[in-house]
Amino acid sequence: MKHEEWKKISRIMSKRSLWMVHFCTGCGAMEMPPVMTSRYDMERFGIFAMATPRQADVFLVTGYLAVKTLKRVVQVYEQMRDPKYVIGFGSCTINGGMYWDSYNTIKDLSKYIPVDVYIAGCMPRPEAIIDSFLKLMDMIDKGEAIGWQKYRKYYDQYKRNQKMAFEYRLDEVKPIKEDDKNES
Amino acid sequence: MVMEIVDILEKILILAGMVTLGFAIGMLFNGIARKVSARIQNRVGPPVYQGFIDVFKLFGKKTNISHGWIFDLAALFSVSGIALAFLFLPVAGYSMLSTDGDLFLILYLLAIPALGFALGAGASGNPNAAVGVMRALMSMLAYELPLVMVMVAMMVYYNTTSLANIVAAQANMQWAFFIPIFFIGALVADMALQGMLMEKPFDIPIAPHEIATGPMVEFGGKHLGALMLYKMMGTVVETTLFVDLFLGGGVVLSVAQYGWLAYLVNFAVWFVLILIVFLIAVMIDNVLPRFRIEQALKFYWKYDALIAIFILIWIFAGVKI
Amino acid sequence: MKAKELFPDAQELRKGRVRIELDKEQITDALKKLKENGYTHFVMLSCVDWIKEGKFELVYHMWSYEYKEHVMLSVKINRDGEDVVSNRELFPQIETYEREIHEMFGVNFVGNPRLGEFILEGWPHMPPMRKDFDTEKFVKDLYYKIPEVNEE
Amino acid sequence: MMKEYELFIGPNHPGVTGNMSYHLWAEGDKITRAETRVGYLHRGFEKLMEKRIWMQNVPLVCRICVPEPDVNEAAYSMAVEDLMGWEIPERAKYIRTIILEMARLSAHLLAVGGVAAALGIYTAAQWGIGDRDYLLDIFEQITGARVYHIYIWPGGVRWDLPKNAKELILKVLDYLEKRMPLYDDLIMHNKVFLRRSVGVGIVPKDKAIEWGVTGPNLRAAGYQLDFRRLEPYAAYDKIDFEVPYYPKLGDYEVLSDGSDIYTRTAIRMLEMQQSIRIIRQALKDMPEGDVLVKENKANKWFGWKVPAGYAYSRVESSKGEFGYFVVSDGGKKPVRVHVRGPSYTHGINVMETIARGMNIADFSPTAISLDVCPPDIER
Repeated sequence: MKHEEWKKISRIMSKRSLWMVHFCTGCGAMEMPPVMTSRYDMERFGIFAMATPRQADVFLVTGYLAVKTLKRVVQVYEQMRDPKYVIGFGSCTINGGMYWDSYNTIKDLSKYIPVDVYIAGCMPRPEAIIDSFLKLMDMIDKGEAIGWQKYRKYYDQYKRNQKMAFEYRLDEVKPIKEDDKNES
Repeated sequence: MVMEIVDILEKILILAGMVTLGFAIGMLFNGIARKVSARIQNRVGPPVYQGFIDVFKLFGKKTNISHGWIFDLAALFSVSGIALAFLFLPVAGYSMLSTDGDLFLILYLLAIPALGFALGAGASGNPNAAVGVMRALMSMLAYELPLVMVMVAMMVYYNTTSLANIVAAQANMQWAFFIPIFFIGALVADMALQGMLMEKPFDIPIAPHEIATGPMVEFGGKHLGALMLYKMMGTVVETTLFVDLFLGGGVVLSVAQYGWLAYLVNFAVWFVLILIVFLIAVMIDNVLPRFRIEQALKFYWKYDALIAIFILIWIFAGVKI
Repeated sequence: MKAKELFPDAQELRKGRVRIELDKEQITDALKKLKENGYTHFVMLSCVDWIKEGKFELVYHMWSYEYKEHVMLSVKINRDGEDVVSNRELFPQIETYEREIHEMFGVNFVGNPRLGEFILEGWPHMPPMRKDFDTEKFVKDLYYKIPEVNEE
Repeated sequence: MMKEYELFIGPNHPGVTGNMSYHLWAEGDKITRAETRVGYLHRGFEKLMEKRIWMQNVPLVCRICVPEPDVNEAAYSMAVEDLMGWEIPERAKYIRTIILEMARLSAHLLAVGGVAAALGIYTAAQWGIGDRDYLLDIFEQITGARVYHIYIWPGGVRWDLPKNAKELILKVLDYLEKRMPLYDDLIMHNKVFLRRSVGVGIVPKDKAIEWGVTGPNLRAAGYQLDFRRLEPYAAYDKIDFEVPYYPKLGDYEVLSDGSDIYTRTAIRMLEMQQSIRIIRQALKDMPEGDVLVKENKANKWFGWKVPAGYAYSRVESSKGEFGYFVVSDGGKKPVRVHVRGPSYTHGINVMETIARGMNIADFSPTAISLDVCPPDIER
């Protein structure tokens, strides 16, 4: 079989079997039980909540992230095996939402880990969650969900941003590009 | 000389085919179990072929890290061990690698993959996995006692240690299940089967709410795929063992009389029987909580084993009289 | 005995709500006295920052299931690092509230061994619940200035 | 021979409710020490509230307790009304009662299902959450949102109930009443469940009040104490209902000395029946009239000034006492809002103390049966 065809089958399989990390990072976790249970039943699409990050493919970051949680989120994300996908759930992951002036929550998730799909709203309805999963499946099918590759490629930048948030200070704001220029 | 080589090749081909069939049935059973659970829980559930997709996807995942070569080998060890166990079982009256003393051999072969699994989990160094392995070994100790006693009773009754002979003795629908004493024995063994299949109330080793899936905590990607294959094949092997012991291996037609048609019908019956046995386990799984490990030990050794001893005494007495 | 009888200068805010102002030294005795007299449910310990006066007000809330009365014992201390005696032996949950107030306001409770990081982790700045900590400015200076990941 | 090892339950673990973690030290199966780690959900609510006007805080407070947001709105509104000296219209009181009891029902369904799931009956959790969704549908009809309703406001409720609300609610109540026996069969009469829950996770009875245990957990320890009775708010003083407590478990057998997982679950099941009864009565007795005080209607968008003072209001939530301590200096914004969440004591002191000597297998069911909900710990 050709390599390309093989890849295509592999993508079809992985889109039909998205295992999710069972990590309630914020209040969005409240709408996850209805989505997982009888009313909306995510398992129809092969989506299943997994207990540990090693077994999972999708990381649903449910809602706002306190900096203390961000540390765990990054750890969990790094423990997941490639290919892995991130869904940012709710307004809080997009721009801070309700907590735009809170000193302890991050405002834009994509600065710290790559996000494939965002869901808007506070809270997003279960239909929106399922829709986002379908969108993600579509992206996997087309080979567009490449957040995990981005994380490898721009690892220094993500790490720099994470460090700034973890330490609550902007000591080395210099973009990495300029550093390179200075050295050369 | 040529004929011999052809014979061996044919044998290998059949064995490979059987193993593949076993894995396929295991994957199908995984999907069926999830579908049935979903229906009990008022849900639609995944498609029945979900098991295939999951395993395929897991093998397509990249391996970022490893916990050492024991960890890598353990999963392989489990899968090959369980496949070997499957080959030593008579399936629908058709024995592949059966020999005379194979009932004990099968018990050992069933323990080997579990040990491999435990080894891998231990190598991962996660405390949850360590607790899970302890629990897995303890529950193995627990359910094997009543199971072995019932098996010994059967060996004495049928005067053989070979599973193939036990199956043969139950031909013409003279299943052990219909003998009152072994009907009780079947119930005892079914409880042990519940523990072997790691279904509730005996899913203590993987209890997600307590130890986050226990031994499987650090497994992911290809390792988890292999483990899932092991577990799926495990359901087939364990239910087949039960069917062989009590339901005559699903043999309804004699091969000598009907030829290839008998094979076909027997395989169909065997499939239906292991499915029924498995579904009973799944349904019990869905309505019961899990025991604590010492409660499981108590259950197996106090109630299950006591009935098994009663069966043993009955059989020995019957033989003497 | 009701709080009014124990503390004559108690001020009744409305039915079932009594506020008593105390000095720092009296607080342990007052808590003990109330506990012995039926005020068995320790509700919470909160802290109010009165920045204009330069004071922190510690409010010990207690409730009596017997009299259906809620008592607020309030103690004012200086904002600039005045120590308070820990009362964690009286009610175990006071320990947790003291940990929180130590972290959020910077009040030091003498005799509480578990003070330290509780809710925040690695917080290098001024305790955030103080009035002079401007959360909006902090957010604009930190989170909004963290650069986007540059994809090229 | 036994070596002590560390075990982390959470934050990424199926055995915790929400985002919190327990750090356990264990020998074999016995826990020797436990520490609760919180702060993963800290958003600095109390700081944010000081920056917003009184009315703007209503959308914030409901986010403090996610499974049951209405108690926060009610408690905050009551504190503000107390300072303002408002007496809310009679109809609004009844509507609040209905909303609060519906919230209690939905939270209890989640909690009972959660306890069952922690012990392994996932079917119960699936059923419970599925049935809870019908309640959320009614919330959506009344308030426009499934989870965060922002319906109870200082001065009453946001708007009147829709015309068909009564039929809708009664229909769901009938359905739930029909489902209750199924839950009894699946959970409360399940022999294995009894094995796992009777006499497990005991909060010492004599210490319960001193430790600040409230709500169903306190009643399971044998005290008939309920703030709906002790300090009636909304329309609870006009409604006839029972407060189930330990030796009086109604249809359920008394199997233990109380204060264990089984009794707490039984109390929750009984409270659900009472909630259904309360909603029925409130729907029947509800008078016609306004639902919001006039003062609020006049200038709610510009913000009003609240007289200086201290106020503490409390609501009996499904988890225990929810209290709001509000301080005003006469301005447009509060000086301090401090929230007393029931999980603060249940999750930290109580769990840390009773975990000692407990089996690892019983830890997470105990935490879930105490209904520990992290967002109200760290806010």
